[in-house]
Amino acid sequence: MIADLPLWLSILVSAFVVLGALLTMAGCFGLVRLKSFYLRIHGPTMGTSMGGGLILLASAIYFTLTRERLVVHELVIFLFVTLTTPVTLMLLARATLFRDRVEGNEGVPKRPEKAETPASP
Amino acid sequence: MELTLALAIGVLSASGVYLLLRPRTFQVIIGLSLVSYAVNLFILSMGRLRMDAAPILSGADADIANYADPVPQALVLTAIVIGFAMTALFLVVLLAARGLSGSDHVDGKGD
Amino acid sequence: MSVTILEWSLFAAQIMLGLGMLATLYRMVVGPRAQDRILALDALYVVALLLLITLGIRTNSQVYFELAMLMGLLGFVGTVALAKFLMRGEVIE
Amino acid sequence: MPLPSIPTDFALPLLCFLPFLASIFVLAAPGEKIRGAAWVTAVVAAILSLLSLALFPSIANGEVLISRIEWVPQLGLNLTLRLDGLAWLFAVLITCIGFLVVLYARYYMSPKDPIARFHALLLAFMGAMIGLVMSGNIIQLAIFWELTSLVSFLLIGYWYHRGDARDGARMALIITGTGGLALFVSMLVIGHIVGSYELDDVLASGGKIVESPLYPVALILFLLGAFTKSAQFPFQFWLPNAMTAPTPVSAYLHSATMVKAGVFILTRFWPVMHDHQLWFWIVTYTGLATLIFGAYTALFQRDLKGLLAYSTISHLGLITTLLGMGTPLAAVAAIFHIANHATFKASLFMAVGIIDHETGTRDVRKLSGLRKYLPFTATLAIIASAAMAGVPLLNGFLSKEMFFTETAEFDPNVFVNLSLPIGATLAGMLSVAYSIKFVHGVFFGPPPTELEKVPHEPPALMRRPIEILVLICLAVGIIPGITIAPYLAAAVHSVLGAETPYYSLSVWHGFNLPLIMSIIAMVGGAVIYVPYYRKLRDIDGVPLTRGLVGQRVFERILVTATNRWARHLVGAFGTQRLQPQIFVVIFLALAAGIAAGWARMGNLPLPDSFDPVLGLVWLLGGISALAAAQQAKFHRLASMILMGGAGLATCLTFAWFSAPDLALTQLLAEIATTVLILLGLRWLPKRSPVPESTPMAARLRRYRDVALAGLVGLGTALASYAIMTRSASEGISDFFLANAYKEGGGTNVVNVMLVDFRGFDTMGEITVLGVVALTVFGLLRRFRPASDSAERPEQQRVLDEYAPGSSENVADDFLRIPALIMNWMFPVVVVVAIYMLMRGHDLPGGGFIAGIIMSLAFILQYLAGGTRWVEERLRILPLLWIGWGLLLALLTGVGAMVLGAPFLTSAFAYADIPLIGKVPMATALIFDLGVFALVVGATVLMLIALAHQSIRRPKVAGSNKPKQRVGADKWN
Amino acid sequence: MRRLLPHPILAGFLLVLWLVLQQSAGLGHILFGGVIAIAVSMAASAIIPERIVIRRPLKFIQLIFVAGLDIIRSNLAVMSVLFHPRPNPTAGFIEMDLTLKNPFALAILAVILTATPGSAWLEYDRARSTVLIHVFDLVDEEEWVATVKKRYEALLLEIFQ
Amino acid sequence: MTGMNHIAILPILIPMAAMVFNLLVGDGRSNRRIIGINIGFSVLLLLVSILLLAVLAQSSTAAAAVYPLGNWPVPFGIVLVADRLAAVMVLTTSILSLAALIFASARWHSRGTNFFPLFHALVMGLNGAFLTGDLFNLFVFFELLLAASYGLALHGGGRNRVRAAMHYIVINLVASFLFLIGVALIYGTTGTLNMADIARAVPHIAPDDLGLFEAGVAVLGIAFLIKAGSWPLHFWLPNTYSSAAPPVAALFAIMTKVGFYAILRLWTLVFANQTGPELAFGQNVLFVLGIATVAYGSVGALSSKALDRLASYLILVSAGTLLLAVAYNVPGVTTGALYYVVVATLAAGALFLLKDVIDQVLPAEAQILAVSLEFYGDEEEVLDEDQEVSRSFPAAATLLGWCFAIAALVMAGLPPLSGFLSKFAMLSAAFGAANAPTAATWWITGALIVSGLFVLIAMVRNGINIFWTSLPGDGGLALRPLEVGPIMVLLALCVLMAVFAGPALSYFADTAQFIHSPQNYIDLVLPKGETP
Ligand code: NA
Ligand code: NA
Repeated sequence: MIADLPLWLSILVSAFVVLGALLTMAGCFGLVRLKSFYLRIHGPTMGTSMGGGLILLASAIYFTLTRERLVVHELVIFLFVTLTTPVTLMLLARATLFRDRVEGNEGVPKRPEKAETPASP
Repeated sequence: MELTLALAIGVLSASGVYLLLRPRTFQVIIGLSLVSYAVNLFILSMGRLRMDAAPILSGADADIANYADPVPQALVLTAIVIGFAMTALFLVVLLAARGLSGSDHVDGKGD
Repeated sequence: MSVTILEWSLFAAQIMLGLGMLATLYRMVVGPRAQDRILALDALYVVALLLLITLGIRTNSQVYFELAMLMGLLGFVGTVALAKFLMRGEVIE
Repeated sequence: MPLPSIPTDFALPLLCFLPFLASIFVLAAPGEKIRGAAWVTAVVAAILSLLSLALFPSIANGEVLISRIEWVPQLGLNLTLRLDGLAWLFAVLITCIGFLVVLYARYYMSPKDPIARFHALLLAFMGAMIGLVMSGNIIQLAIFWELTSLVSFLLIGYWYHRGDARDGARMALIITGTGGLALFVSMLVIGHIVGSYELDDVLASGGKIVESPLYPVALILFLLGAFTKSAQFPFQFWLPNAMTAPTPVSAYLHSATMVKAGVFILTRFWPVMHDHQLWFWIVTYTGLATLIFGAYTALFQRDLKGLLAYSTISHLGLITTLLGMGTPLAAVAAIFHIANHATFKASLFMAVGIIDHETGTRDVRKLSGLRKYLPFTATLAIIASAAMAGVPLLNGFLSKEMFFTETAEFDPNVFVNLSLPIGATLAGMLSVAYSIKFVHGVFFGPPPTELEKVPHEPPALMRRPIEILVLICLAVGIIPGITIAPYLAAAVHSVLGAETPYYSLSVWHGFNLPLIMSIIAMVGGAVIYVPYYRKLRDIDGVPLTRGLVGQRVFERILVTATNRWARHLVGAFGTQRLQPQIFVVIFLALAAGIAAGWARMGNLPLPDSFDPVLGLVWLLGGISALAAAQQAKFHRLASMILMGGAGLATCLTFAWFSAPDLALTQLLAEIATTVLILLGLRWLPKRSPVPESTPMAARLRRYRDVALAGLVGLGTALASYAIMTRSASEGISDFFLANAYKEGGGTNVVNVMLVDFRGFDTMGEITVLGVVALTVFGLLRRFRPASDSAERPEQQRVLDEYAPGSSENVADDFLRIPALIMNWMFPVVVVVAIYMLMRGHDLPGGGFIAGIIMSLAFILQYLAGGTRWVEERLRILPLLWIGWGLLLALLTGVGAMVLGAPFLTSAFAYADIPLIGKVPMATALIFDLGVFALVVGATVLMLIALAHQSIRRPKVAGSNKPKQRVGADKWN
Repeated sequence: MRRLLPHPILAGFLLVLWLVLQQSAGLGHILFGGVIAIAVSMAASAIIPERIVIRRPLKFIQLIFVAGLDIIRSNLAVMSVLFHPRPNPTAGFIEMDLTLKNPFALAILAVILTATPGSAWLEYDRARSTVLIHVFDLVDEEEWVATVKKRYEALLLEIFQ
Repeated sequence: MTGMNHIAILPILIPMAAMVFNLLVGDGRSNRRIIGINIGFSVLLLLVSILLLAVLAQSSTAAAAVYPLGNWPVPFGIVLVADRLAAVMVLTTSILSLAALIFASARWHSRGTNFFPLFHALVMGLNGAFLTGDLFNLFVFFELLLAASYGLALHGGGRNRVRAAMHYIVINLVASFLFLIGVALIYGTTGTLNMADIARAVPHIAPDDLGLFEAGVAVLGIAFLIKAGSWPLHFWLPNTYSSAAPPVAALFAIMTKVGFYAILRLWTLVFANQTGPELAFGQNVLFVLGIATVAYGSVGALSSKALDRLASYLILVSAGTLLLAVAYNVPGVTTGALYYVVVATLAAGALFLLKDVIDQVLPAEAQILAVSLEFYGDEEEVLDEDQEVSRSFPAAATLLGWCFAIAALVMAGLPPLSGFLSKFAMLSAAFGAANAPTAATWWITGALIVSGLFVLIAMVRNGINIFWTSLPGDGGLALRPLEVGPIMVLLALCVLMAVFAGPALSYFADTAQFIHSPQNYIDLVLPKGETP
C-alpha cells in the first residue's frame, strides 16, 4: 500500500508524476498527430527526457522518504534511457533518410557529394 | 482484473492458434510466440491473481499469506526459457528447410 | 489525504501512460513505413518503463525497479536490430 | 519292436527338437557341401523314423505319452509333448516319408542348388510338423501350425530367382498364415470355454465346447484354419501354385504331411467339436465340394504336378467329407485314408520328379510312351496311380470303399442321402479318369518326340523310396489285417476312445452298394477318358470353372489392396501436410477439453474488480496480437513489432501480478527472440503484397481456422477465468513460502525453487537449452541458403547502385556514433548481469536472467561492429560455456551425493569474512552460476551461429541438382 | 598500472554503478565492486581500445547542466506545439560543420541533441566533418547553429581536445 | 539414505555426465578413444539399469526406489520413483541405446556435429521421463528428450530430414503447449504437481472444479497421445522416423513408448482406482483410438514399399496395440502389454538398423546413398578416414535374412517368438477377464490378429523384394561387425525373451499388479502420516 507522506511532499510527488505522464503522453500523441516521420521522431524523446525524468524523480523522492535512506536507483534508469534512446533514433533516422533518398522522395536533403576519401578509419 | 487477464489469454491464444494454422513458416513462428505468451499467462493465472505480493520474503518470519503462489511462477520461468529455445530451433529449421526446398511454405511447396 | 492524492494522481498518470501506449500502438499498426512502427515500439518500451515506475510507487514496492532498469538498458537492443535490418537488410554483418 | 523302452521325457523332446537342432547345425556348418548336408539330414530322419516306430509299443494300448516342459506356466502355455495313436500315426508318416524324401532328394537336387538351405529347411519343417502333431497344448499347436506355414513358405520359395516360386510361396504363406491366425483365435476361445489350453483338458471337456454360445465363433475360426491348410474349397488355389517348389518338397509337404495338418486337427478335435449341425453342414459339404472340384480340375491339368496337386485337393476333400459326417466309422475311414493317401501320393510325386528329371518336362502333351525308357519307374507309377484311382488290392481301394460305404449308409435326410453318394461316385469317376490320363498319357502311346534328351532310368537309389512306398500300398491293400490294422486301431482309438466302432479292413465285403459305386466309378472313369483323351491332353484350362481362377482373384486383391486401397486409405485418413495436422491436434485438444470439462464447469461469478490501467495495457496487447496475426503474411517486420507489443503487455502483466522474475525473463527472452528472428528474416524470401483475390477454398479454410482459433481462445479464457475466480485448494505452495528462507537460505522464493526446491527441473531445462543450441549449431554448420537469398541483402545492393563502391563506408558512417555508444554499453551491461546474478537468491534475478543479459551484451557488440570486428577482439567459446555450465550444475548435485545426501541437496551458511561481514554462501549459488554459464553459452551460440551465415556467403542449395536415382524403382 | 587499469574512468564509473545498484556503500560492496569494475573494464578494453581522457572535469558538469536546462526548455516548447489543435511546426533540416573530431565527444553531442526533444542527429559525414540535424521548430537556422556551436561544441572541445 | 538408493538417479546422471564429457572434450568425431568412452558410458548405464531391475526383482512386489531430490520432503520437492515399470522402461532404453550407439559409431556419428552429446541427452530425457514422479518434471524431461530428438532427427541433414523434422518440431511444440495447459489446470485444481499427490487429491477436488480438472487431464492426454503416436495425432511419425538416420530412428523406437508410459502411469494412478463417473474416464476414447491406430498402422504398413517406412508404420501398429492394452484396464492385459513394449521396441529398433545394413549391400541403393551424400552432405567433412572397415562375410545374406525374419516375426506377432507370446498374453488375459468375452474383447482380438496379418503381408512383400529379388547372391556381402553386431544382439534378446517368457512374464505380472493397485504407489511415495 502507498505510504503516508507529508501532504506537501505527496503533492510534489503527485505533480511530478502527473506532469511526467502528461509529457510522455504528449510525446506519444505526437507519434499519432505529426505528419512526417522526421517530425514524429521528436515525440518519444519527451518521454525519455523530461517526462521520464520527472516520474523517476518522483519515485526517487518517494522511496527516499519512505525507506528513510537515499534511493538513487532512478538515476541509473535515467542514464540508461538517455544513452540508449538516441542510438535507435539515430539509426532509424539514418535508415529513413537513406530510404527516402533512394526512393527520391520530396523534402529530403540530398546526399552530400563525396569530396575526398575519408582520412583514417 | 480476472476478466482482463482471461480475455488477454483468449485473444493471445486465438491469434496464435490462427497463425499456427497458416501455411507460411514465418506465420507459424509468430504464432508459436503468441501461443507461448498465452500459455505462460494461463499458467500464472492458475496461482490466482495477487497484486503487490511478489514472493520475495521480507524477513524470516513473514506471513506466508501475504505472498503470491510461487509455484506457477517457477513453472512459467521454465516454460519461457524452453519456449525461447524452441523458437530459436524452429527458426533455424525453417531456414534450413527453406534453403533446401526454396520455399517458405510449411510443406515445402512452391510459392 | 496525502495517500488519496497520491493514489489518484498515480491513477491519472497510469491512465495517461496507458493512453500514450495506445498512441504508440496506433503507429505500430498503421505505419505507414517500417521506421514508424519501430519508432513506436521504441517509445512503447519507454512508456512501459515509466508505467512500471508508477506501479512501484503505487504498490510501494521496489521489486519492479530492475525490470524498469533492464527495459531502459536493453529495450533498445530489439529496436536497434530492427533499425539495422531496415537499413542493411541484415542484423549482424 | 524289440527295442528297450525309452524314457518319455527324453524320447518326445528328442523327436520334436532334434530336427530343429540338426537344422541349425546344417545351416551353420561351413560350406555348401551337398554330401554333408544330405547325410546329416538322412541320418537324423532315420533316427527319428526308428524312434517313432520304436515308440509304438508304448502307445499301442491306448496309452498317452506326455512330456511337459514349463514355458509360460502362468498363462497356461507349456510345451506339452503328447503322443497318442493319432499323433503316432502322423509322426511315423512325417518321419518315414521324410526319410524317403531325403534319400530321393539326394539324387534329385542339382549340385548347383544351395543344398544346405534345402536340408536345413526340410529338417525344420519336419520338426515343426512333429511338434504340431505332438502338441499337447492347443496354443503350442497353433504355434507349430504357424511354423509349418513359415517353413513351407521358404521351401516353396526355394528357387526364389523364379518369379512363380516367389508368388507361389507368398500366396501359400498368406493363405495358410491367415488360417493359422484364425486357428490361434479359435484356440483362445476354446481355451476360454474349457478353462485350459491343455489338450487333455480340452479332449476331456465333453460337450462343453459344442454347448457353449461361443461355439459358432470357435468353429468358424477353427475351420478357417483347417480348410486353408488342407486346401479346401474355396481356399484350394494356393496348393497348385505351391508346386513351384522342388518336387521332393511337393512330395513331402503337399501330399504327405503339411496339407494333412488341416485334416489332422479336424480329427484331433473331432471328439469334442463334431456333435453339432453347424459342423456337419459346413465340413461335409466343403469336403464334398472340394472332392469334386479337385477331381474335376485335375482331369484338365497338363502339368503332371498340377494334376497331382488337384488330386491331392480332391482326396483331402474326401477326408474332410468323412470327418464332417460325424459318425465314428466315417472317422475311422478318414484316418485310414490319411495314411493311404500319403503313401501313394508321395510315391507319385517322386515318380513325376524322376520324369521331370529325366525328360526335362512335366507337360503331359510332350510326354508319351515313356514305359520303354523308364520301365521300372513306369511300373511303380502305374501301381501308385491305381491306388489313387481306388483299384482293388491296393490301399486306396480299402479306404475309398469305406468312404463309399459311409456315404451310402449315412441317412439323416433326403438331400444328404442323395447328394453324398452321388457326389462320391462322381468324384470317383473323375479320379479314375485323371489317373488313367496320368498313366496313359505318360507311359503309353508312341515314343516322345519333343524331348530335348533321351530319358534313362534314374539311379536305383533314387527309385528306392518309391519302391518302398509302392510296396506299402500293395501290402496294405492286400493284407491290411496284418500290416496296418494295429497301427490304425491305435490311431482310431486315440480319437474315438470308447466310441470306437467295429470296423473291418477286409478286402471283400460282398457285393453291396459301395462295390457298385466303385464299379460305376471305374467304368465311368474309363468312359470319360477314352473318347476324349486327345482333347483332355490338349485342352487349355478347365471348362466351366475357367473364370474361377482363385489365384488370379487373390493376386488382384492383394495387389489392389496393398497398392491402391492401402494407399488410398492412408491418404484418406492421414496427411503429409502440416496444416491439417495442426488443425487436427488443436481441434482434438479443444474437443477433449470441452468434452471432459464442459458439463461440470461450475459457476462463473461476475468479476469483482477491474483495473482500467491493466485494461489499457491489454487493449494494447490484444490489438497487437490480433494485428500481428493479420500482418504476419505480408508485413513480417510489422508483425514482429506488433508481437513485441503483445510481449511487452505480457511482461507488464507478470509485473502487475507479483511475478517480477517472470517479467524480467519475459522481457529478456523477448528481446533475444526479436534479434534471433531478425537474423533469420534475412534468409526468408521477399514478400510483396499480392492482390486480394483469394480463391474460395482458401477463404473458407481461413474462416474455419478463425472459428477454431476463436473457440480455442474462448476455451482458454473460460478455463482461466473459472480458476482465477475460485479459491485455491490447499496445495504445496505454502511449503515453499514457509521454507524458502529457513531451509533454502534465500528470500526470492521463485529463485529458491528454481535452484533448490525444484533444481532438478532447472537442471533438465538448462540441458534442453544446451541441446537446442547444439542442434542449431549443427544445423547451421551445413546451412545452404535458398538461391534467392544468397545474394547480399537488397538494401546493400541498392546502396551500391546508388553510391557505387561506398557501401562499406556508408555502413561505417551509418553506425559510427551509435556503435561507439553500444561498445561503451558492454561493460555496463556486464556489470548489470553480474549484479542480477548475485542477487538472484534473494531478489528478482538469477542465473537465467543474468545469462540472457550477458549474452545480450555480446550480441550488442556484434550488432555494433559486425562479426569479424567482434571476433578479432573477443574470443567467445560458447560450447565450453555450455559444457562448464552443465558440469557445474552436475557437480553441485553430485557433491551432495558424495556427502551421502540425495542428488542436489543444498547447503548454505553465512561465512564471516573480515572487513566485509556475513556473506551468504549457498551451494545453490554455484548451481545458479552453472545456469548462468549455460544460458550465456547457449544463447550466444544460437545467435552467433546464425549471424555467421552472413559472412559465410555459403554455397546455394540446389545449385547442383541431385542425380537420377539409379535403380530406385527396382528397390521399391 | 595501465595494464591493470586500462580504463580508469570506466572502472570508476562501473564501481559507482555497482554501488548504486547495491544501494549500499559498505566495505564489502566497495571491495567486491572494485574487483568487478576492474575485471570488467579489463575485459572491455578489447572492444574499447582508445582510452578516454577528460581534461576538464568541471566543464563536464557544466555541460550536463546546460544540456539539462535545454532539455527542459525544449520539452515545454514541443509540448506546447503538440497540444495545439493543429500542430504545425516549422521543421527543417540543418547541415552544420563541426570542428569537433573526437569520436567520444561527437557521441556525447549526438546524444544530447537527440535526447533533446526538438532536435535529432541524423547523419554525420566524416569526410567533410558535417552533420545533418533535423529541428522540430526551426525559426532561425543561423541562430540555432550558433547556439549549438557555442553552448555544446565549445564545451566539448575544451573537455576532450 | 544409503548409497544403494542413489541407483534411482544414476540412469539420469550417467548420460548427463556423458553429455558434459563430450561438450568439454569437443566434437571428437574421428577420435576412436572418445568414441570408446562414449560407448563406455552407455555400457555403464546398461549395467546400472540391470542392477536397478535386479534389485527390484529381488524385493517385494510393492517395492520401488523413491528418491527425493535435494532431500526435500515429498510432495514438495521433486521425487524419482523407480518402480518395476520404470525399471523395465529404463532397461529397455539402455539396451536399445547401447545398440544404437555402437551401430552409430561405425559411421553414422560422423555425419553431423555433436552426435554423441545429443544422443546421450535423448537417453537422459527418456530415463528421466520414466523415473520421475512429478508431473512438471515429466514435462521438463519430455522437452529434453524432444529437444534431443529434434537434433538427432536432423542429424545428417538433407531435404527430407529437415522437412520431416520441421513438421515433427511444430507438432511437438503444440503438444508441449497442451502439456503445459494440462499441467496448469491440474495444478490449478489440485494445488500439487506430484503424481501420487495428485492421485491422492482427486477425491478431494471441489465438485465445481472437477470439470476443469478433467479438462486438464484430457488436454494432457492429447499431448501424450501425440507422443504415443495415436491416430489421428501421429501424422508426423512415419516421415520423421523413416527419414531419420538409422541409429537415431532405432532409438526413436522407444519414444512413442514414452507416451504410452505416461498414459499408463497417470491413467492407472488417477482414474483406474476411482469410483463413479471418474472410473472409466476416457477409457472408451482411448480404446477407439487404439483400434484406429492399429488399423491405420496396418494399412500404412501394407502400403509401404520401403523398409524404413514400413518400420515406421510398425511403430504405429505397436503404439495402437499398447493404447488398446491400456484402455482394456485389466492387469493381465497390461502384463502382456509390458512384455510387448519391450520386444516390439527392441525389434523395431533392430529393423531400423537392419534397413541401413541392407541399404549398404543393395547395389542400387548404395549408389543412391553415395549420390545423396555428395549432394546433401557437408563437403568440409571427411567421412571415410575413421569409418569402421567393412568385411566380407560368406553367409552374410543368410545372416541378414535371419535377422529380417526374426524382426518380421516379432513385429507381426507370429509364432513362436516373443511378439506372438505378448499378443497371446494380452488376448488370453482379455478372454480371462471378468464377463469376457465382451465386445471389447473381440475388438482387441480382431485388432491384434488382423494387424498381425497385415504386417505379415507387408513384411513378406518387403522380404521378398529385398532378399529374393534385389540382394546379390550369397557370394560374400561386405558388412561391418559394429553394425551387424548390435542388430543380432537386439534380435537375440527378442528370442531370449521368448525362451524365458515365463520368468519375464511373471516379472511383468508383478509390475502390472503394482500399476493396477495405485494405492501402493501413493503409499510408497507419500508415506502415511506425512501427507499434507
Ligand atoms: Na530506449
Ligand atoms: Na531529440
